[in-house]
Amino acid sequence: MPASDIPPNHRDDEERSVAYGVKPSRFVESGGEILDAERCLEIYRLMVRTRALEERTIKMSKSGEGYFWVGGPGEEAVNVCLGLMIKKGQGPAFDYLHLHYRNAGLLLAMGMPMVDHMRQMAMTATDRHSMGRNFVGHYAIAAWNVVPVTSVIEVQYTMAIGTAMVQKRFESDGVSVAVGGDAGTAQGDFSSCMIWASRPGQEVPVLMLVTNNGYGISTPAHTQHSEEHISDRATPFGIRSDNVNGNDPVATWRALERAFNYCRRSRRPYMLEAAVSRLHGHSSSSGAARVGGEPDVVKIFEDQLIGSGILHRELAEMIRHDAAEEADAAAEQVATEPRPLPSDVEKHTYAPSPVDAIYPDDYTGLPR
Amino acid sequence: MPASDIPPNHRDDEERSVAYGVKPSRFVESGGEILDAERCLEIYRLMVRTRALEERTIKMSKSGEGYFWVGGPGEEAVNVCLGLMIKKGQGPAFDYLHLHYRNAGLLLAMGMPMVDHMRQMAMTATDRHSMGRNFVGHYAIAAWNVVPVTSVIEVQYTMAIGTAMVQKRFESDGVSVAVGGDAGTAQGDFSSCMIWASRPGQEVPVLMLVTNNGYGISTPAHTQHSEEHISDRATPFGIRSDNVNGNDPVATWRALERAFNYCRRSRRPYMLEAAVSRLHGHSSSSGAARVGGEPDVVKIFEDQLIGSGILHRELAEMIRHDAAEEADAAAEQVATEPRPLPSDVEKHTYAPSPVDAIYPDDYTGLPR
Amino acid sequence: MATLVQAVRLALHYGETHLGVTDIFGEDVGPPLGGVFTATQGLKTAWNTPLDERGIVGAAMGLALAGAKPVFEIQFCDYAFNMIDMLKVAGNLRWSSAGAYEMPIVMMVPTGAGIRGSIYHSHSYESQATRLAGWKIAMPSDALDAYGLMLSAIVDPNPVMVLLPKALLRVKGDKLIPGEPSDPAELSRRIDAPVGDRSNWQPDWPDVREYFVPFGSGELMREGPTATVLSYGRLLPVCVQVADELRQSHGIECDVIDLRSLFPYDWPMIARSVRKTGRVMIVNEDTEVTNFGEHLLRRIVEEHFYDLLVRPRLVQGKHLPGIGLNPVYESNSVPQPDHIRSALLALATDPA
Amino acid sequence: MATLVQAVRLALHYGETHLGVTDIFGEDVGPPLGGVFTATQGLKTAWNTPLDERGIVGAAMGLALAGAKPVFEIQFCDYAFNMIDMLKVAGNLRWSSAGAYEMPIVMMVPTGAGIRGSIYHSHSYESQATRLAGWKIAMPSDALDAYGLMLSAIVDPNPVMVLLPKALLRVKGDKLIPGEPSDPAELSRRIDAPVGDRSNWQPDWPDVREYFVPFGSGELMREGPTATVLSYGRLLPVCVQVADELRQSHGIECDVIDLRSLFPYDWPMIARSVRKTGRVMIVNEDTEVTNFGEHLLRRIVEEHFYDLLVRPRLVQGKHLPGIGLNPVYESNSVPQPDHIRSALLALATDPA
Ligand SMILES: Cc1ncc(C[n+]2csc(CCOP(=O)(O)OP(=O)(O)O)c2C)c(N)n1
Ligand SMILES: Cc1ncc(C[n+]2csc(CCOP(=O)(O)OP(=O)(O)O)c2C)c(N)n1
Ligand SMILES: [Mg+2]
Ligand SMILES: [Mg+2]
Repeated sequence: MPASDIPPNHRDDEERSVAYGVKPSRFVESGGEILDAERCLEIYRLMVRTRALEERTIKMSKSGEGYFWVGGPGEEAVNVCLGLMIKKGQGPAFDYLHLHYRNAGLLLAMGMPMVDHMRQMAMTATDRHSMGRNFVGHYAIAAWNVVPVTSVIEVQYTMAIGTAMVQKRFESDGVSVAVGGDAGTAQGDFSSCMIWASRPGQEVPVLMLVTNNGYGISTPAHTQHSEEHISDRATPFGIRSDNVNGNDPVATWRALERAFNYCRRSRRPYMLEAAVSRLHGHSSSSGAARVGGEPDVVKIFEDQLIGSGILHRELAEMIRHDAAEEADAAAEQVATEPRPLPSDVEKHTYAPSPVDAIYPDDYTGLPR
Repeated sequence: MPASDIPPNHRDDEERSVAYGVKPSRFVESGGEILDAERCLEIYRLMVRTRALEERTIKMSKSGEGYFWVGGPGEEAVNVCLGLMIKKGQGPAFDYLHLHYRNAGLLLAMGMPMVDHMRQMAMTATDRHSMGRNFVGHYAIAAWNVVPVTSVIEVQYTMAIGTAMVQKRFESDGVSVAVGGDAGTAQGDFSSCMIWASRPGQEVPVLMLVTNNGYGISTPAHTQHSEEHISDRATPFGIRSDNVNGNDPVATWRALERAFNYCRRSRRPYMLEAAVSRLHGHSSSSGAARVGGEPDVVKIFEDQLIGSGILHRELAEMIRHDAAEEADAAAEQVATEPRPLPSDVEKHTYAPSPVDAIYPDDYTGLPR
Repeated sequence: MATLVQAVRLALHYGETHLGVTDIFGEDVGPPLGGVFTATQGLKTAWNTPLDERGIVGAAMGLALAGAKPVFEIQFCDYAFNMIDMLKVAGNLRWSSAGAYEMPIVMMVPTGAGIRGSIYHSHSYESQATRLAGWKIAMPSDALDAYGLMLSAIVDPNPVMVLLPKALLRVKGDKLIPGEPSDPAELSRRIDAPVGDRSNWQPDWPDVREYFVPFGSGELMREGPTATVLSYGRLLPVCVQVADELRQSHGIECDVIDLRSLFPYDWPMIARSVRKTGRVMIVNEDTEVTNFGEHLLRRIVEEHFYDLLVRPRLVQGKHLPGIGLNPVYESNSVPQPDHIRSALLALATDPA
Repeated sequence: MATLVQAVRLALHYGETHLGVTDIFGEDVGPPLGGVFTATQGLKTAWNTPLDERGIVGAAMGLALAGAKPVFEIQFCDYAFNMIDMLKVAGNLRWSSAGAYEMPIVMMVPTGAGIRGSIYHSHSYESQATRLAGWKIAMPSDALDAYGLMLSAIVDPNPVMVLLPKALLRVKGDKLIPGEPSDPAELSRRIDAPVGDRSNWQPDWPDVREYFVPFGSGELMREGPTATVLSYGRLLPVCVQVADELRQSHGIECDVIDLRSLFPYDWPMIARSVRKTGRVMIVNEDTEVTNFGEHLLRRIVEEHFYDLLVRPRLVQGKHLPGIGLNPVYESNSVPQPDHIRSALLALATDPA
C-alpha cells in the first residue's frame, strides 16, 4: 500500500512509523485501529517466543526440572506491546515495572534472554532474580527498574505510588507501570493506588494495568464483581481510563500507546483494563493443561497476519520452530548450572551498614 | 398551612405524615424538601439534647471527671434523623448499626438515656458499653443491634457486609447501617464494602453513610481526595448513591428516608454522603474548643424553625435549658457510681465453652 | 482412614448438618474447586468470596454478630498478615463490650512449609496467632484430631483458629473418625470430587458422629522417663518417629506431647512431664525470634527451673526473611529430622 | 535538655539537611499539625497522607526503590496491624531478589501504654516487630538515644523501625544532643510550633551534629554484681529507679541494661552480665504470650543455663485483649513499679 493510500486519519501512524525507521508500506487493521506491518511482525515474533518459553516452562514443572509453574499464556499481546513501549533503564528517568506473575512476554520484549527465566524455574544459584528462591516469573532486575515481584496479590499497586512520586519530581517522562489481575482488584490496595495517584495537585504518573482473564483461580469474576468494567472505577477519581480487547494486538498496542502518551505527558495516572485469555488454567496447581474455549491470541494474530498477506505460513512455522528451539536450548543450559549451597541461605538479608555493631555486612544468624 | 395548600409533589409527604400520626398542619421547607412541623420539633429537641450531652462531656474531659473526649458536635442532624428511622430491636429482623465515634445523637434519638453515655465517659463499672474500658461514644448495645464501636477506622464497613447477609436471608426489611468519616474512606475497607455489598445476585442491604466534615484530624480532605463526591465511588459498582447537606435537617431527613426506603425494599446497598461541620475540632487531643467558621446545624435549624413560626424563642431557650440540666444531672449521677475493680480486668474475655478444659467459663490468666 | 484434609471436610459436613454452621467461605472455597486443598468440596454452605482477606474476616465477624455461625478459610497463612488488626478486633470485641456480644467465628488456614511452596506458601503462623488474646488456637497433627478440633472450634462460642499443617493435609490418619467407613477407597469415592466436570457431582456423606478434642488438652503420644518433647502440627510426627528411633537405637524413652491446642495449652500435662523428666525439648518450624515455643520455654523455666536437670532445647526455624524454593533453603532453615534427632540425643544424654 | 519527641524532630531535621532524607510522611505529619505528638513540626520535607496505612507503607517502599530516602510515621502502633504483610515484604525484598534492590526505609511509631489511651492507644509492638526478619528494630528510652538511633535508622540501608515510647515522648533527657542549646526554654522557643495559627511560623533550627547509636549496642545504665535487669523503652527508667531504690534500701547492686536496639540486640553485653550475676530479670510491657522478652530468655537459657544461679524472671504485660481506659485496667495488666521492685528483690535474694 503506497503512502498516499493511507487514510488521512492514520497519517500520524505513518509519521510514527517513519520515526521507527519502518518503511510504511503495509498495515494491519483491527478493532478500529491500524498498525504497521513491521511492528506487527515484531510483536508476533515476540508473542511466539513468549508462548514457546511458557510451554517449555510448563514442561519443566511436569518433568521435575522445576516445581511450580505460573505464567501468562493468553496474555502475550498485552505483555509484548507493553514491553516494547517501556522506557528501559535504571532510575527515575526510566519506567518502573511493578508486575505480578504473568509477565514473561513483557520481559522478553524488553530483551531478557530466555535463560534468565529458565534459571528461576530451575532454581539455580545463577538465577538473577532470586538465586533460586522465588517462583518462576518473580522477576527482579534493577538495571531495568523491574522491582521484585512478590506473590502477595496487589501490593505492587501501592509501591507504584512511591516510584511515580520520584519520577514526577525528576521531571522525566518515566511512568510507573503496575500490572495485576482482575480478582486482585478486590483488595483495598487497588483502591489505595487510585486515591494516592490522584491526590489533587499531587497526581503521579502511574499506569494501572488490569489484565482481566475473568477468573481468580477458580472463581469467575462475574460471580464476585458488579463493575461492568473494572476501569470504570477510575472515573470518580478523575483518573482517565480505557478498556481493550487484549486478544487483539493491534488494538492493544494503540490503547497502551495512548495510555503511555497520557502518563508521560500529563504526569497523571491512567487505568487500562485488557480482556485476556487464560489458556493453561491458573497455575501448575490446577494442572497447567491447555484449556478449551478460550480464544488464543497468538493464533488469532497469526491468522490475521497471514490473512492480510504480511506473514507466510512457512515463515510462521519457522518462527515457531526457532522459538521452541531457543526455549529448549535455554532449558538445557540451566540444567547443569550450579545450585545454591547451604551457605547461601542467609545471603542478601541485609545490606552492609556503617552503624550496625552486629551486622556490619550481611546477616549471620542471631546476634552473638 | 391547610392540607390543600401542599404542593402536589409533596402529597406523598402528607400521606407519610398521616401515617406517623402527625396532623399535617405545618411544614418546614428547606433544600428543596419539606418536612412536617412536629417531626421538625422532635428532631430539633433531640439535636439540642445531643449538643448539651456533648458539651457536658467535653467539660468532663477538662475537669478530670473523664479523660479523652471525641464526639459529634456539628453532626446532630444526621445522627438524630438516622436514629429516628432505625428499626430498633435485636436480631436480623431489625437494623444493625456499625458506627464510629461521633454518634451520640443517633443513640439519644433511639432512646438511650444520657447517663449511659456519661458512664462510659466516667469509666464506671456500670458503663453498659464497655465497663469503663473504652473511650466515650464507643457504644455496644446488643438489644438494639448496636455492635461494639472500635477505634480502628473503617473496619465497621466490612462487618456490615456480614450482618446484611443475614438480614437478606431472613427476608426482613432490616438494614445494616455503616457510618464513618470522610478521611477513613481512603482505607481499603471502604472499597471492600462496595465490592461485597454489590456481588451480582448477592447484593445486600448495607447503607453506607459517610459524614464528610472535610477533615481527618488536621488534614483537609481536599488535599488528599480528588473525588468530587465520595458517594460517586458507588457508581461503578451499580450502587445507588446521593449526597446531602448535613447542616440542613430537612434535606437530611429526606435523603436518609430515600436511602432507607431503597435498602428496605430492594435489599441492595446504598451510599449517602452528608456534608457536616466539625464544631469542636477532632477530639480533646486538639483541645476540643469551639472552632469558628463552621456553620452550626443546631443554630441553623433553630433559626429556621423560629423564622417559620414553628418555634418560639422562649421555647427554644427552655429546651436548651432542660437539655443542659438533664446532662448535668446525668454527669452528677455517674460521679458516684462504682468503678471497676482489679478483679474485673479479665472479665468477659471468653464466653463459657463446653469444649474447653482450661477455660470452661471465663478467662483466668495463663493456663495452669 | 481419612486424610487430614478429608477429616476437616467431614467435620465441616458434620458442622453444617448438626452444629449449626451456616457459612463456609473464602477464596475458591465454594464450587467448583472446593478449596485449593479440597477442604471444602461438596459442602452445602460453602461459597466463594472476592479476593479480599479483610472482607472475609469482616464478613465473618458480621455474620457472627447477626447470629450466624461462620467458618472461613484464609487460603494460605502467608496471606493472613494484611488483616491482623481485624483478628485483634475479633479477639477483643467481647472484652471491649463487657460481654455484650460474642464472636463465634472459626478461621481455618493452611500453614507451614513442606510443599515446595517457596517464599509465600511456607510461612508459619502460630507465633502470630498465639499473640491474639481472646482467641483459641489449635493445630492438629493427624486426621482424627483435626476432626475433633474442628468440631470443638465450631461449638466454642469464641473466635477459634485452626492451623492446618499444609504438608500433612494428604496424610492418612491411623484412627477412624466415628462413623467413617473403614475402607479409605470407599471414603474417597464418596466424598472426593471427581477430576474434571463436577457440576453434577454430589458427595455421599458417611454418617460421621460427634467427637470433640477439647481445647487445652494435649495428647501424650509416647511415654518415657528420660525427656519431654513438646511439639504440634507438621513436626509432631517427626518427633514421634525420632523418639521411636532413639528407643530402638539407644534405649532412650521419652514423653512426646502433641499440644494440639496451642492456646490454651495443656499446662497440667506439660508440667507433669517436665517434673518427671527434667529434660525438655520444644520443636516447631516457625521462625525463632519471638516464637511461641519460647513462650512455652518461659513458662517451664519460670515454674520448673529447679526441676530442670539439663539445659532445655528449642528446635525452631531460622530467623530468615523467607523459605526459598530450592530445597537447599528449606532444609537449612526449617528443622529436619536429623536436627531433631541430634538435639534429642544430646538432651537425653547431657550429664545432669 | 530536649524531650524525647524534640530529639526525634531534631534527628529528622538533621536527616533532611545532612543525611539525604527526602520524605517524612504519615497521617497528620505535615503542616499544620506536624504529627499528633509534634514529632514532625517544622520539617521541610514533611507531608500529610491519606488515612491509609497500607498506602503509607507502599509509598515508602516505592520511594525507596526509586532512590529516595523516606521516613514514615504510623500514627499509633495500634494501627500498624493492617499492613504487616507489607512490612514482611519490605523485610524480605532484598533477600528475595538476591540483593537486586535495597529497602532503606524508616518507620517510626509511638507504642505502649501510659497515656490513658484506652484500648487503641496502648498497644505494644516489639513482639510483633522483632518477628520481622530483614528489619532492624530500635526503641529509645531517652532523648539522646532517640536522636542517635534515628540517625542510625536513617543512614542504615535496611528497613529500620524505631518504636517510640508514647509515655516518654514529653520527658526531658539528661544529656545534651551535640549542638543542642543548653537552655531547654530556648530550644522550645526555636523549634516548637506556637499554639494557634502557624502559617507564618518557621523553626530556627539549632546546629545539631552527627551522633549515632549503632544497632546492636546496648547501654549499661547501672552496674552491680547481684543481678541483671534487661529492659528498654518506657519501663527502662522505671527499672533504673527501682535499682537505685534497692541499692539505697537493701544495698543490692544490679546491672541494668537498656537494650536500645531490639534487633539486633547486644548479645555480648547481655552474655557478659548474665555470666557475672547469674540472676536475670527481663522487663517489658507487651503481652506475655509469644513476647520478645521470652526470646531473650530463651537465648539466655540456651547458652547460659549453667551460669544461672536462680530461676530467671520475666515481668511483662498480661495476656489480655486490651488495656482499658479506667486506670484500674492498666495498673493491673501492665507492669507497675511495685511489681518490678518486688520481682527484683525476690530475684536478688533468692537462695542460690
Ligand atoms: C493477598 C493474597 N491472597 C491470596 C493469594 C492467593 N492467590 C494467588 S493468585 C490468586 C488469584 C488471582 O486472580 P487475579 O487477580 O484475577 O489474577 P490472575 O491470576 O487471574 O491473573 C490468589 C487468590 C495471594 N497470592 N495473595
Ligand atoms: C486504622 C486507623 N488509623 C488511624 C487512626 C487514628 N485516627 C483516629 S480518627 C482519625 C481521622 C478520621 O477522619 P475521618 O474518617 O474523616 O473521620 P472524622 O474524625 O473526621 O469524623 C485518625 C487518623 C485510627 N483510629 N485508625
Ligand atoms: Mg484473573
Ligand atoms: Mg472527617
